Amino acid sequence: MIKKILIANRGEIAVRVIRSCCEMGIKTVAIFSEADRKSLHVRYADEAYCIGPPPSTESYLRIDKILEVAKKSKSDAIHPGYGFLSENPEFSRRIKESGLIFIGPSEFSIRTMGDKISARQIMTKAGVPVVPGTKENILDKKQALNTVESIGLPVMIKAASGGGGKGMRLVKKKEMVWESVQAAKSEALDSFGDDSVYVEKYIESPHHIEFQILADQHGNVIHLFERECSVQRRHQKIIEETPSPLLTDNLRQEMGKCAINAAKAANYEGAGTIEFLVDNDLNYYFLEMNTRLQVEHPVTENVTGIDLVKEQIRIAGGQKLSYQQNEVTQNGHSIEARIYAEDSDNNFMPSPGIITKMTEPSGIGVRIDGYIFEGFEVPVFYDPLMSKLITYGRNREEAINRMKRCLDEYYLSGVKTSLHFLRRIMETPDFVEGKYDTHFIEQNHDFLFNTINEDNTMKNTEDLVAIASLLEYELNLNHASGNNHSPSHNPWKEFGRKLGITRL
Amino acid sequence: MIKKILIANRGEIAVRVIRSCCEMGIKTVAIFSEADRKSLHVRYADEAYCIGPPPSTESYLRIDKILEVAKKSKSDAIHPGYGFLSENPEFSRRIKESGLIFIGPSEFSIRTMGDKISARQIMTKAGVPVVPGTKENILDKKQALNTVESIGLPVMIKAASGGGGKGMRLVKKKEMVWESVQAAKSEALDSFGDDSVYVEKYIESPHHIEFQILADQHGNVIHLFERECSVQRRHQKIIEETPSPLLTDNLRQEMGKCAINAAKAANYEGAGTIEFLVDNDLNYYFLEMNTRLQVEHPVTENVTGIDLVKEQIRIAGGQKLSYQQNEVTQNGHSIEARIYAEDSDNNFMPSPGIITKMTEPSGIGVRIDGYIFEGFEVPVFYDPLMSKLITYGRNREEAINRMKRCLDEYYLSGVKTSLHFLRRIMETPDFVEGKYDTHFIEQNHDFLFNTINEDNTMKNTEDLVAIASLLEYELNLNHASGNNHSPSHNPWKEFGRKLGITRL
Amino acid sequence: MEIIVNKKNKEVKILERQANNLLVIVDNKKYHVDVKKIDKDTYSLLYKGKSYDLKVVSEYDKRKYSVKHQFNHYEVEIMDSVARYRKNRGNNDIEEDQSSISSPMPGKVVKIPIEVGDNVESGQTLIIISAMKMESEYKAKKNGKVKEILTTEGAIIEGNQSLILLE
Amino acid sequence: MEIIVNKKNKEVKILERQANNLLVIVDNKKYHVDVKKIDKDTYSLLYKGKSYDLKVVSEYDKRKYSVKHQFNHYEVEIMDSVARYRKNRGNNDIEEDQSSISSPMPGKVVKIPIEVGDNVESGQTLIIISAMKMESEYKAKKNGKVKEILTTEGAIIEGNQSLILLE
Repeated sequence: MIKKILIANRGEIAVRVIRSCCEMGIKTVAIFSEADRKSLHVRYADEAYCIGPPPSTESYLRIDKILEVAKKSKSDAIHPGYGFLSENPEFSRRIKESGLIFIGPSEFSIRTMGDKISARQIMTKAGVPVVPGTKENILDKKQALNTVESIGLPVMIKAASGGGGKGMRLVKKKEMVWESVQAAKSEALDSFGDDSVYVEKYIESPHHIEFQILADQHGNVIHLFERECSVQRRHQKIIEETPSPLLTDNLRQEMGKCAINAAKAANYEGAGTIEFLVDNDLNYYFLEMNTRLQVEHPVTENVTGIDLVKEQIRIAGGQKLSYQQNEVTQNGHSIEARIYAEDSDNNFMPSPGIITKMTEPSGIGVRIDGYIFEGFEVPVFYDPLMSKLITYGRNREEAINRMKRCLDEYYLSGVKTSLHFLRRIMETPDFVEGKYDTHFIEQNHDFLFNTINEDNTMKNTEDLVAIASLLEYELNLNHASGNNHSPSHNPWKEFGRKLGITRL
Repeated sequence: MIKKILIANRGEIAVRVIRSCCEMGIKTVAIFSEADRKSLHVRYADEAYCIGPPPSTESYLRIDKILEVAKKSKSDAIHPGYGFLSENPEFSRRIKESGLIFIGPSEFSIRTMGDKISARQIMTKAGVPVVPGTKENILDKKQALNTVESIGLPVMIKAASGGGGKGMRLVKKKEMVWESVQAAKSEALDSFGDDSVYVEKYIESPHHIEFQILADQHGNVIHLFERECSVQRRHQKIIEETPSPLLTDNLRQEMGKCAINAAKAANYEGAGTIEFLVDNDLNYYFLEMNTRLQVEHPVTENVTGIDLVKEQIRIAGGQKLSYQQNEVTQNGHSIEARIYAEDSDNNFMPSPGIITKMTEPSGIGVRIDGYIFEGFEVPVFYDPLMSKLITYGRNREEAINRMKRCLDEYYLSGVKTSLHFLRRIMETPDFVEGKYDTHFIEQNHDFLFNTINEDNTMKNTEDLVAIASLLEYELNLNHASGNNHSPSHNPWKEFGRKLGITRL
Repeated sequence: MEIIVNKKNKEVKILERQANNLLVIVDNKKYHVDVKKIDKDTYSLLYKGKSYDLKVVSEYDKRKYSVKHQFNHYEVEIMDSVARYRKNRGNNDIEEDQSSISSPMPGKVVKIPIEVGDNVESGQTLIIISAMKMESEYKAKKNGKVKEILTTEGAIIEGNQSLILLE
Repeated sequence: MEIIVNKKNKEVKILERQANNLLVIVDNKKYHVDVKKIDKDTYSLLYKGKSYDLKVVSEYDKRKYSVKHQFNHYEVEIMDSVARYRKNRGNNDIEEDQSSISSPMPGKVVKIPIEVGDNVESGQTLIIISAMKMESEYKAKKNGKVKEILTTEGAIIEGNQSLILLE
């Protein structure tokens, strides 16, 4: 039995893990960098240890320091959260070598699934469709044409050492193949000093759909259905939902089985996610496996009623899965919106700072996983994710309408946020109709960013905005002039905090 | 189609109704007394009108003023919430007479079910068990003995004009019957000027279990299972849960059918609740019908996934029920804890005041229905209910553990609250084992109120408490001395709100 | 400084302060603590790795604190010179209390069943206050004569306000 | 008072105040409004029965407000004597801006690819700042000579702090 868990993470996911531990009666140990002394995970954990300066390379990524704290605090197990060391095979190995439990898969699984080529091989062997293509370097025109012919147009030429879109060429016509290969090679050489390129099927209108799986140490594997994650900005998900509006029931069953086979092929243990690309014709291809908890796991928890963190801990403790596949059902609909500290209107520029005022939505069908509070300073060193707003509804329409209501209730000042941008997504026709793919944001750019809303009540509202601003301006003037800080000296004392009771 | 709803209520229930209206795209009209200008329902509604001074007799109970606002605002319908006018047959009638829709049952249903004698008659006719007894005045010893014999001991002698426990006598032995009748009569005469008394079966270890029903205008009635509401203080519920730990599946089905029959017998329309007393031998008796939404309705929403306010509105709009009985299932377990502004350690004395600091729990499986915020003054004129904390879990154990975790996260200052008392209930063995009835609080008095917890870490904690208090004392001294309000003049500036970034 | 926590006296002295790191001696025990003030009410303390999130709240008297840790409450009094002086004068707080009737909470005066000049007995109801749909009776704590009535029936009162004075 | 809301000029005058009830004239239109300040950021306005929950936030300049109503934002400037004086002097805010490089957000200086005395062209990158796992390049807004570099590579900077000055 696991009695004490060290959480090797920060932010909302550390708080989320602490909550489930607390509900299981398991003690928690937080680690923190000097930038996170005031963070909620430090305050909510039973124990907390500083492990270094703010940069994560000097703190949250330091395996040695984390193991030292685990030893000192007599922890039984380590939960990695997501990001940081969660997909580091060495971390998994060294934890096991120290005689502790890693709440996650083995070094072997992480390493195998972390390498694109070995992951692709394993999936192919397990009968899971992968994006057609070769990883072989294209050397001449004939090879290029043969390869493209076997894959079928359109294709993408990609630099082997590539990244960030450099050395990539989309080819739609046969006569452009060789020209594009040459251009890609030249760009790849310039950018990476390596002109190797390979060819892959280009998926038009791709949907990013992933399956959650759970695998215990006794060979049992189940899936917990899919999550649709196609709404992305800068290749980062911002809205996720389940069920996917694209999948049919048959496809869902089929892909679920594939996900289970994928996990089995990787000797997987714990919670994991199989990511697929799905095109509009419902062809699906294995993309990659995430060997950890996902940011968007709460939507799955909402529709299945299963606490994934608790299942992770039970599995790591050697228990069998609490559920058989036929006991897991998908009830209702759930959507997650990620609230980032960023300026959505200014190329999603990060906006760290102090939260000066915070009002969070509540009521029916709402869940918030966050770590911020009034007075907290969102640090500049880490991910800008402040909280996740998750709604649940009987159906997709209700979940969307609830999300709108909650985004309207949500208020944060002191940092810029993605709240109004997320609100706009909820009324974008393509989203409302469930007809969207990973090109959603670029294709709906005008609708999303052109938010001037000239209805007939606008004029009144502007005048009232002017009135409220004038009152606030006067209030500030009165505060600034004179050194009396007592509201009773203020002509606007009615606005002050005096006991309402005395005015009645 | 209903397009605009006036909510004839305040507090958390007004906010709750506004939220569902908002999700349905229905405009909302708030009414408020002078004490509620800053209340959340005023701010969240599309429109808001003041209808009078703080006392509810001059505002929330004024049918004339409410109808005037409904007319002025061109509302289609009125939602009464609970309390105030929600079970006033005249209100229902006058709304209909004004050509508006009352979101609730007809005058006839409210009147019939509101009168104990007529409700009892209708239930008996419909085959619903009622507490055995007569409503006839006992005039002589022979009649008394015959009546008691037919009902069976123990019985309760009750004053016909009674209330507040006066003129009541519990009789367990035959030889005490006449003596008790005489004593009750004498007390009743003293208290109410009327010596009429009647005899009713005394239910030992009674459980207060109620069934939620929904009835449309087309004769369809369904039940949404039960709520166990036996944890009460001063005859007011403080914890409710569903499913009830007492009921068996068979009994649940049987009582559900009874509840449906009861609603049909009363020509009921809308959402309603049939309250039963259930004894430890699983005998059940109709107690009364509440012809409105209940405070504790969210636990039902959690396990069925159905938004009861939306269903109320659909029914009032003439739509058929969205669900058939076999589509309504009870998934998981849900518990509600009522957070009152009261001093639980001092006979639950009300504690109105300004909320100076508020931190609400969040994360997996939590719902909060409240209306308070930092800076809000809980008014002295109305009910002390500030918010309802509702947890959901796969099973009862998880829902309880989650409730504990959330009560620990919940923090309010400025008013006294029931939070620590509710927390104590969650670890009371009788509650944890699900073995409790309406005597729970008195029977567990010592455990609930004797909270001195001398574990071995207590001594350290006390010392740390002393240290923190000393620091706060010094901080206050430094603020008080000197007129500098800038933290930079303060020796404890590290504790201030300066940008953390400058210290790194 | 002498500090009383849940009726236990403690001698607390801060020996060193370096940013958030304090060395404090409580009676004979040394504490190295990392202390951070989080918000108006909250102190985060780290002591020997354990994390303590303490809510430190003072109502009227800045010498008295109510501290919450998890679901435990602690009543704290800082015995500074003023507090010690008060204490040495004797517990006249309590005497004052006995001749002044007040309600701990705001509310509305429902009834004042006595008049100025009336002789009242200990336990006799002097005033009935209603708040939040509940009525509370406030009774005389000693025998005496009604000296002054500081409110009227129907009035709205604040908490801890003197309502009736006895001689 | 002249007030600019989303680039539209309005003349706003408060004619009467009685507790929370105001009579205000905006251009030629009269508004009877019930106004209540709820918290630091929030004003609740009732106008002709409609309820407006406005968030009124000022960052640095107490003449400039960002106001949020539902999901709409409004930029407001109060044209008091100081603001008018500034405006009449000409838009030298912008000129100042052009010769001073700053980042709107706090972050860490990754690289400063120029030195004092360098001649730079408009559009040339002067400094790269990293914040929250994203790098941003800040470029010269005019041709000029680097007069002063107020930070160093690796330094942690605050938002809106001058980093590089051009002549």
